[in-house]
Formats: sequence, structure tokens, C-alpha cells
Amino acid sequence: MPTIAVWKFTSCDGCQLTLLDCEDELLPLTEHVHIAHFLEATSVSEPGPYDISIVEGSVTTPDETERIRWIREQSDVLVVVGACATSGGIQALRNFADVDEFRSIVYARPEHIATLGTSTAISAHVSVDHELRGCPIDKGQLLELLTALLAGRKPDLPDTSVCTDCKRRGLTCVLVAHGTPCLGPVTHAGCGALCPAVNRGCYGCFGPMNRPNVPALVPLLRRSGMGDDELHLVFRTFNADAEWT
Amino acid sequence: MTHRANRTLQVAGLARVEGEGALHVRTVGGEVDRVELNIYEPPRFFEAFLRGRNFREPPDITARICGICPVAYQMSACQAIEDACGVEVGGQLRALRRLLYCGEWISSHTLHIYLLHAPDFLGFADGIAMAGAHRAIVERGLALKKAGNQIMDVIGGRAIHPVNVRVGGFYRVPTPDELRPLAKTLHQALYDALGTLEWVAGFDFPDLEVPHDLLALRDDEGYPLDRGAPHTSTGLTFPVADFSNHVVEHQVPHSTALHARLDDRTFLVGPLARYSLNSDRLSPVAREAAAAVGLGPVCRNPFRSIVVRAVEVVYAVEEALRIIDSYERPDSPWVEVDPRAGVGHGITEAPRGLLYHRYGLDAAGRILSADIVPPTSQNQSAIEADVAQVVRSHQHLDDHALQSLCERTIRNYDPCISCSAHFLDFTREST
Amino acid sequence: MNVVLDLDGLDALVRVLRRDGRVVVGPVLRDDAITLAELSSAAGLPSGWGVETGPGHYRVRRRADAAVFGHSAGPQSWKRFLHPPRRRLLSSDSSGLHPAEDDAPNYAFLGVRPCDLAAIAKLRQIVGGRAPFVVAAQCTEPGELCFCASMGCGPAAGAGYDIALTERIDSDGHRFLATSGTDEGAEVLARVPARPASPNDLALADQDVEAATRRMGRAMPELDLRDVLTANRDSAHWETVAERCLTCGNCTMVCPTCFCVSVEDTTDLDGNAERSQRWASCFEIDFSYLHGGAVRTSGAARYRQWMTHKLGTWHDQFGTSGCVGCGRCIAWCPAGIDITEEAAALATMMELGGERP
Amino acid sequence: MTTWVPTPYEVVTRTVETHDSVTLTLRPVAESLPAFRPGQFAMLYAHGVGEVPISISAIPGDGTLVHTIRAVGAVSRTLHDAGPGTVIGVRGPFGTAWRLDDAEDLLVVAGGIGLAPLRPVLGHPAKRTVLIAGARSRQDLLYQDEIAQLSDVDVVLTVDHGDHDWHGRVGFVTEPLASIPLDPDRTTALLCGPEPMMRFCARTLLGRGLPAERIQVSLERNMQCGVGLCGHCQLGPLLLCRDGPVTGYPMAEPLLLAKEL
Ligand SMILES: Cc1cc2nc3c(=O)[nH]c(=O)nc-3n(C[C@H](O)[C@H](O)[C@H](O)COP(=O)(O)OP(=O)(O)OC[C@H]3O[C@@H](n4cnc5c(N)ncnc54)[C@H](O)[C@@H]3O)c2cc1C
Ligand code: SF4
Ligand code: SF4
Ligand code: SF4
Repeated sequence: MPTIAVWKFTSCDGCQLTLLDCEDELLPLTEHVHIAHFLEATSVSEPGPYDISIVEGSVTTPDETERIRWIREQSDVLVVVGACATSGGIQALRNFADVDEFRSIVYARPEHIATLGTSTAISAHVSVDHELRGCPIDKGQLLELLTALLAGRKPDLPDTSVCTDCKRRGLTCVLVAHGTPCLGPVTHAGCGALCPAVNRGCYGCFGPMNRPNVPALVPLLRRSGMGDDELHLVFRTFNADAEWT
Repeated sequence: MTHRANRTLQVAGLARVEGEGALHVRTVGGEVDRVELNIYEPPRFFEAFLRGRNFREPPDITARICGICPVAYQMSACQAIEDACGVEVGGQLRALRRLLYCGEWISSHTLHIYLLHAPDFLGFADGIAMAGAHRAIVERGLALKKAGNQIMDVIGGRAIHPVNVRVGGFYRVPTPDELRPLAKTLHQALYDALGTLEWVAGFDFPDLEVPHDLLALRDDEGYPLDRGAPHTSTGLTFPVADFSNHVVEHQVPHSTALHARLDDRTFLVGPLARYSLNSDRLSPVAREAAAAVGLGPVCRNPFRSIVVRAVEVVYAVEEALRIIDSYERPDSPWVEVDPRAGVGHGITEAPRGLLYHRYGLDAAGRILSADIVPPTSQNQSAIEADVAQVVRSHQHLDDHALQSLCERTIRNYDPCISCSAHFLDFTREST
Repeated sequence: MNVVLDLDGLDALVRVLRRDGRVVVGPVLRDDAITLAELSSAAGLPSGWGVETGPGHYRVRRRADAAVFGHSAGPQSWKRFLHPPRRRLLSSDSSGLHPAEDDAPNYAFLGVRPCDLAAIAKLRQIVGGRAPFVVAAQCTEPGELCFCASMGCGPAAGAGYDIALTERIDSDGHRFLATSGTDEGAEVLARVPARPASPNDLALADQDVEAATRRMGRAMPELDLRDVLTANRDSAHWETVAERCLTCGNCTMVCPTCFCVSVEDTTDLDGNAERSQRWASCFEIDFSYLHGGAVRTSGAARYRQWMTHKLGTWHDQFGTSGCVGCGRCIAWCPAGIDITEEAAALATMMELGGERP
Repeated sequence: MTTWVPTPYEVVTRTVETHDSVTLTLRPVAESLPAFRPGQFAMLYAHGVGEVPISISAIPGDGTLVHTIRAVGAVSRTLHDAGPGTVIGVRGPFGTAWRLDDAEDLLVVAGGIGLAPLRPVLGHPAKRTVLIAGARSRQDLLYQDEIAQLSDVDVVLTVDHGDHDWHGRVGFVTEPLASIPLDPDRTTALLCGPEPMMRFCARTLLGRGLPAERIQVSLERNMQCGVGLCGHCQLGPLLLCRDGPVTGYPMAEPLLLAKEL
């Protein structure tokens, strides 16, 4: 049985929770893989090497830069999950600000807190085999990736726009029909167009698609009522450090 | 068995808790010298980067503090901003919010009961190993958890970091037809929730009575979830706006999470506090079920918190059914909220206890200051105190047994370390 | 057969079709757009709703009258039913390979506009499947983005319908001239309460449809578009489109004839496998993936592929144009890229002697 | 939807050709498919992993199918690894075949795995057959023993990177092509390999007076259905699964010249 290890870096736990949220598949899955390390779910922690490591979270401390190298060495396949692990997450907003100032706003005695000046994606430190986007990841995509790894096939994880999923679902485009600003045309597919389904514009939680054309979208966002301030903020949220352009 | 006078217990990575923490215990001369719940989860600076953001963003942004209880963050954030802008969200929109919150309670509590906490009582390393011996029981737990997630899927658009919540209400409200399948699932869930309660009530509970003050919301309209005023077991009550005058956070060197004191006393939030202050507010079925398993009106044994959680799951399922039953689709999915300069406070009962948000806005709706006090940092002192008490009264145990008892003591609180790791010292705030 | 139905007659038509075991699909108002959904009666039609469209723009609006077919193409097309966005092809397990069952219902489409009637024919030529029963609605009021006349696909309904309706509201009331196009259509009409059509009814319908032709505001250039596109293969114009193009794929997804699919393989934990297809778009980079990388990575190459196929090479492959002039790709392109304008720009370049980089 | 259902075939032999390529012989489990012609391809389905286009690389005439597969990705690797007894799903025959009817002299130029679809042609009765085959290195050259035994074919082998064991030519296939004796009036050239290779070879041949009409190339694009339904294999006016892969050079030339077509 292949061994799986689940690792947490700087994050909110939501992506690893997605695994526990596979209520119908969790127990059957454990008949096909052996969970060797998953701190949130089990007290068992076995030494490596591991066939598959799933990594959640970004690298924000000196200790984490060391730990990710060790995990890479111990793992045959390294899967990174979620906006934190794939692009630094929302905590990468510090990359645009002065961390010392951030630290002192939050903590009275900042000298006790060891953090790096940046929050970076796992791929900035080690090579990565597969990535699942999203804040948080999509359960269906997680299962697709795991079953593909077990079957030895290529996982089906399209890197196109949210629009393609939006149209397959038969949703009405909120940008065109309601004038609601939507990042769908530049955002990586995978969520199944959740936001347009509730009459909301996509806010980009899956990060940029492959080769997004953000300059072409900006005037449309403006036309639907976004001002400079909002335009600035909307790309600086959950995937602030990803390559939107 | 030797009773060593001087010993050190180290748990490097606490398992089956959300987020990353460690425990450090030292006894000197038979006396407990030091108990430190060391939260090494790296800080994420939410309050710092909320400054300068738009007042419509906190529900989405603060949800990302915690993947286990995002709805709690969304609810407290909305409430605080609506308070700042002088808007109150009521009627069916409020009911839908409560319904969404019920979903999170069911899911989060069930996760803790079945996968994180029960294995402690039955001697398994985890829920999966437990499923080897009790497959049907674990499957029941997963089905119950799924019912909670389905509520969040339907109302919130997804279970983790819901997309449908906005300041003022929702982006889209469901039709009664869309809620009907949920009701069907919840009828089964009620049955499973009662089964869960009976199951956990039969566990063996170590003796421990905690003396801490209890702090929870209390509300005329029912068991507290999405609103109410803070009450304490000492009879004190205060308006939400006074929260930070009573609950004061301070930094401790061993932790990236801030500690808090209630009027300079160690206190406790969460299921035990909520139940002990509100057991009279439970729905009939939940109240009877609690009585049937021998839970009195007050419970001060943290090991029994698993029973209280099970009662709360019964309540949340019933409450969800009640809301669905009387649901009428509101005309508009949200109430208009216009920005104005001011400060707003929001407080709700996250599954783990009180979650307080406070925002200062300027007239254009820009956030000038943000302050978030999550339940786990409020409970940290209580957790450390409990561990100390457990160590004191179990000196006869060997290191291994004592250590695992300490871990269990921590797990009683379902601590969410992700939540607790990134908060602001209120006194340092500049507004 | 030519008869005239009133609204009750239209409702009776829906009932008759349903009674025959068909799933009746027609336009409905949903989420501020006119989309397609199953109808249980004619009351579900978007009575009194029209639309206002422009490049990258679509709004429903109240009409002055109660017309039920007074709107141009919406965000969805009949493709959704004839060539669903996702469809299982086959499953494979230890006992062998099993074709997926064809579970498509027996459809009756109500209110098919002439452009879409042509699109249904083009699509079925490629993807096949059971023929739907078609109740067309002739066009008397083209939308701002329609150019079916220049594609030879409207506003009069061409071949392929079972029944064609022409809606008219005037001092004589709200009624529909119904013309059967097939025996089956005539047989259905015979079971619906109606009065025989007078020569005047027919003349008015012709006149309304004729007027629609004249009011069509858009047209494709009157050149052989195959030549235009071949001559412009290396044109710098593609770059100027690519600057505006989001490569989001909306145009291909809303187009009633775009048929491309990708095949997905899925497996479950017990080793059972399934193959299915889903709508694909030539704007997806992986669409042209070959071992080692995709062939068409630039936005310019992907837009060129789409437009060249639609208007040019479709002729080579299927003997007809891939475009029917419904205007959907113009409305639902968030960036409002207008295929007729781009074609006109390329045509001008060719007439100027072709443009070479 | 039966067009999508493969016919089960069983691997009977597996011959290792190079470090990453094997030749599989497949025998129908029950029903068999119509006969393939040289140049045509099949869609091979590996259970649960996927389906890919693979040319026919020999036609023994006994109802078996012969394919040479280079492992480059998940599906091709699974096929490559399939041992005797493995059941594989097959659909086909698809696409166009090499046109040999009026060929007097045959010039066969192959790069890498491109030799696989040309192998069946080597047995074709022609007045004169020349084979020019190139590969990255000696280890990548397919069918070396078989080629050594070809008696009535002039063979030129060349590799991009030579080593001390290699005594043949080093360089691209265009070099021998420029110099071999060739009668432009009676030669038919068949080219298969990477697109740039085919372009350079065709240009060399045109330069030597061979008319474009007597040059044929085999073109590849992403293929997912094999029957003109998925749209992926478009190259200009062609749906390559139907109008290709074998294409006359007059048609192919402008398509190969356009960037990112
Ligand atoms: C007409 C034709 C004949 C071929 N004949 C042979 C042959 O005889 N022997 C051989 O080894 N290879 C042949 N190939 C190439 C072979 O199909 C690819 O190597 C194979 O598709 C790679 O798939 P994969 O899943 O292993 O790799 P990946 O690179 O992971 O491919 C993933 C998907 O991309 C597509 N794809 C990738 N590369 C190609 C490609 N070159 N052509 C078409 N689609 C591709 C397929 O849809 C495939 O499923 C032929 C290709 C075509 C078009
Ligand atoms: S709503 Fe957004 S995601 Fe959907 S089609 Fe429109 S722009 Fe794309
Ligand atoms: S639509 Fe966009 S913001 Fe919404 S869930 Fe999907 S990727 Fe995230
Ligand atoms: S190309 Fe555009 S106008 Fe033509 S049929 Fe498709 S969507 Fe309609």
C-alpha cells in the first residue's frame, strides 16, 4: 500500500480538512493508502520515506525552509495543495509590506516572533510534482488527483478559465448580464464556478489561469464599477503573490 | 513505579488538534513548576493587513484565519461591520445566517467528537483506526458531519470558506425548494445526533472540576449562536462594545498566540461555558436528551465536553430543521450597507467559543483598525491551568501515561491553533 | 398545414407534446437572462420580456407587449441538450468495456429561432443523436447583434422544423401563425385547437419576417471568408485581437455549433474506470497539447484557430460555415469582441493586398 | 456511442526495441477490426489510464495488430509496460494511408519513432527503395536487426550524437538526403518525424527537383477520438484523424510554415 503523509506549513488548515471532508471516500481510501503522518487526524507519525506527501501552507519561517527540504527528500511524489502552498496565500500580503511593522502591530514584543520577511510558495523552495489550486482546494479535484496517482494516470486538472466551467454549468455570465465584476476570465478553473452560481463575481481564489490576460480584463472591471482602490485590492488577496500578469 | 520529583514532559507536535502546537511541562520537587502550551504555528498578521482594506472584505478575508470555523469568522465580521454602519440584519436573512452557522456547528463538532476526541476515550490513535473496530459508528459520524457540510454547501456555496456570505446578508438566497432536500437529510441527522449523544455519554470520564469563570453569550431567543450579550458564571453581563474592557489579551514569550484574562481572572469559553449558562435555552428534544444521559444544567468537567458537544449537535440539527420549516425567501438577498466612519463590534459563538471582532472604519469604508479575539486564545490560560491540575493529581502515572493524559486535557478544548496564532494586542492599537 | 393559434392554443401545443412523452424545452426567464429549461406549460415562457444586447453586454428588459418570443439569442443554446456539456462514453471494469447508455430524452424544442434551427442542423451533422421535434419561432424582431441574414440562416425559418410559428400582436390580438414542416408536425398541429389561417395571416407573417431582414444591423463581409482567412494567416491583426481577447473560452461555449470535446478518464478506488467527454474550447492551452507542449500557446494563435475554423475551414471539413449569425459570441464575450468586425477588418486587409508581417 | 467503444485485444508478444520503445503484437480477444493499411493508426486504450493514437507498424496479415510504442507519458508508458496477456482496447483503423500506387522508386525518410508508421512500407515492391532513418543516438534507433537484414533496400542511418561504438553517420537526415543518388522523375518520398525535420527534408527534395505532389508527410496533432468528433486534431482545413495523418506536401506545406497553427 502506498504511504501518504500530510504536512502543514503556514495556513488555515482548510485544505487538509478537505481530505477529512471526503466523508464518503475517507474510509474506502484508507483501505488503499496507508496514512503515515497527518498530525491533524492521527497521533501516529511514522518515519519516511513516503510515497506521496501532501503539503498545505506556505513557507514563512526559517524552520519551514528546512522542513520542506527534508519532506522533499523523503517523498516520492510531492503534491502541494491550496493557495498558500501554491502562491504564498493571503499571508503573502506581507511580501508587499514591511514585516517588522506587521509584527509590531500584532504583537507587543515582536522580538519573540521568528518569521521571514516573505511568505512563499512551496515551489520556490523545492520541486513540486502536482499542485491543486484554490482557497480552499476543491474536494472533487483532490479525489481526482489521489485516484489518478493510485491508478497511474495523468490527473485531469484543467488550467483554463473559470468561465469554461461556468458555461458548462449553464450559468448566466454575471459580468455580461448583470454588470457584476468577475475575475472568472483570468482565474484558474477548478472550483466549478461557485461564485457565479450564487450571482457573485469570481474573486480569484484559485489564482491565475495559464497565461491570463489581466490587462484586457481591467477595463471591463472598471466598466462594471470598480475603482482604482478596489482594482488594486482584488488581485491582492488570496493569491497576491501569484503571477497574474 | 517511581515518583520522580523532577521531570519534564515534551510533546513536540500535538496531534488531532487544528493547527500546530507543542506542550512543555516541568515539575520541580514534586511541584508543577511550568506548564506551557507552546503555539509555534507561524503568525499570519491578519489584523495588520486588514488595515487599508475595504469594509466589504473581512467576511472573505477573516474566514481564511481558520478553515475549521470560517462561518464563525464571517458571522462575527459581518456583525461588526454592520454595527459600525448602523445596520441590523433580521428576519429571514438572519435565520439563514443561523442556519449556515448550524451547519458549521454540526460539521465542526462532529469532526471533533468522532475523529479527534473519541479515539482518546476508546484507546485508538485516530478515527480511522477506530473505524477498524467500530466501522458503523464512524460511518454514522461521517454522515452526520456531511449533513452539516451540506447545509454550508447549499447556503454558503461551499463548506470551507463559503462564497455566498456578504456584509448585509447573502449574494443569493435559496428558494424553499432548494432547502427541501436538506430537511430530508437532517431528519436522519437528528437520529444520528441522538445516537451520538448516547454513545459518548457512555464513555469513562476522568474526574476534573474546573474553577474558572465561564463566559458565553446569552440571548432571549434561544441557545446562543449568532448573537447575544456576553454573560459570566459570576453573574456579570456587559454589552459587546465593552468586550475589550473585560477581556484583555497579552503576549507570552512561549507562544505566537496571545493569552487573555477576563477581569484579570482565568476564564473559559466554549461548549462547557455555553451549556452551563444556557442549558435552559435548549430546544425540547436536546434538553430531554441531555437529561436522559445524566447531564445536569451545569457541567464543569472538561472531559465531559464531548457530551456537551453532542448535545449541541442535537440542538443545531433541530434548529436547522426549524429554520428550514419556517423559511420564506426574502425579497432581497441582502440589506444595503453604506459605509460610515465609526467603530463596530461583532460577537458570535464559534463552535469553540466566543469570537469577537472589532473594526474601525473611515467614512469611505476603509478599515482603519481591526481586532480579532478568537476562542482558543481566550482559553489558553485555562488549558494550561487544567494541565497543571491534571499533572498535580496524577503524579503517580509514568511519563507516557501522564503525557497522553495531558494531551487529552488539551484536546478537551478542541483547541484551534490556526485561529489563535495571529492576533493583536489591543492595548497597542493606535486608534 | 397553416393554422392560427392563440395563447391557449400554444399551451395546448405544449400539452400535446408532453402527452406524447416528449420533454418540452423552451425559453424561460432565470437569473436576469432568458435561458432554456423544461416547460410544463406555455405559462413558463418569458411573456413580455425582451432583451437589449451589445458587444459584451446583455440585459433583460420589459417589453411594451406580452410577446413570448420577443427576445434574441440568450446565454444558452440547444447545444446543451443535443450535445450535453458532460456525457459518459464508456465504462471499463474487470468484466470488460461497456458503452454508456444513451439516456437522452425525446426532446421537443419550443421557440427555436431560425439561426438556431440552422445551428441544430450543423451540430447534428457532426454529433448525430436522435432528432428533436422542433417548433421554430420565426424572427420578426432581430436583436442588435444578429446577422443571420448575411449567413443565410434567417430571419425566415429554413428547413428542418416540424412546426414554425410566427408571433404577432396587434388589434386582432396575440396569436401565432403555425406552419407545419413535416407530417409529424402536421399531425401534432391537428390535435391543437386552432383556426385555419387566412391569406392575410400568411401575408402579414411574410411581411413581418421580411421587415426583420431589413432591420438587421450587422452583417458578415460579402467575400469568401475562406479566402480572407487563408490570406490573413500571418496577419498582424491577430495580435491586436489578442490584446483584447481574454482567452476565457466564453465564445466557444455559447456558440450553438462549437462541438469540440475533451475526453476525461476517471477511476475509482476499486479499479473501475470511466471515460466521459466534456465541452472543450480551442482557447484552452491544453487543447492543442502534444507530448512536450501545446502547439497554440499565444492568444493570437488561439483566436485565429477559432475564427478560422468557424468561418473558413468548417467549409473544408463539413461543407458549410460554422456560423449561423446568432450573435451569441459577441454578446457573451466579456470583452465584446465582435466576429463580424474582426472579419471585416481582415477582409479590408486582404483587399488591400493581404498583410504580411 | 458505440463509436467510442474499443474492441478488446490481447498482447501476445512484447519486443523491446530501445530503452524506451517496445513493439507489441495484439490478437483479438473475440471480434476483430477491419484490416489496417500502412500509415493508418489505431486508438489504443489502456484501462483506466487513457487512450492514445498509435500507428500500425507492421501488417503480418494474420489478423494481429503490430504497434511500436515509445513511452513518453502516462498512457504510452502503460502501453509500453503491457506484457503478454494484457488486454488493451483498440479502435480503428483510422486516417489516411501512404499512397504507393504509382511509386516507382521509394524514398523513406524517418526521424525517431517516425520510423514506426513507415516500417510496413519497406516491404513494398518498388524498383528501388532507399531508407534514411535518423535518431538522437544509436540507442534510439528502432528495428536495427531487422534493418540490417533488409536486402533490397539502400539504408542510410544517422544519429544526432555519435559515440565511440557508432561507426555510421552523425548529423541530421537532411545531409544524406542532399547527396544520395535520386531520380526526381520516378521517386515518391514518404516522410515521418518531427515537423521541422519534415519541412527541411521536403525543402531539400524540392531543391533536388522532386515535385511536391510526390512528397507525402505524416502529421500529428492531439487526438482524442479518431473519428472527427473531438476537434483537437485540426490543422488548418484538415481534421488529421480523418484527412490525415498522411498528407500530400502541396497541402501540408503552407500549414507547416504557419506559426502555431
Ligand atoms: C496519428 C498518430 C500516430 C502516432 N503513432 C505513434 C506510434 O506509432 N508510436 C508512438 O510511440 N507514438 C505515436 N504517436 C504519438 C503518441 O500518440 C503520443 O506519444 C501519445 O499520445 C502520448 O500520450 P501520453 O499520455 O503517453 O503522454 P502525455 O504527453 O501525457 O499526453 C497526454 C495526452 O496528450 C495528447 N498527446 C500528447 N502527445 C501527443 C502526440 N504526439 N500526438 C497526439 N496526441 C498527443 C494525447 O491526447 C494524450 O492522451 C502518434 C500520434 C499520432 C497523432
Ligand atoms: S460569470 Fe464570470 S466566470 Fe462566468 S462566464 Fe462570466 S466572466 Fe466568466
Ligand atoms: S468562482 Fe472564483 S473566487 Fe469563487 S470559488 Fe471559484 S475561483 Fe474562488
Ligand atoms: S460564431 Fe458567434 S454568431 Fe456565429 S454561430 Fe457561433 S456564437 Fe453565433
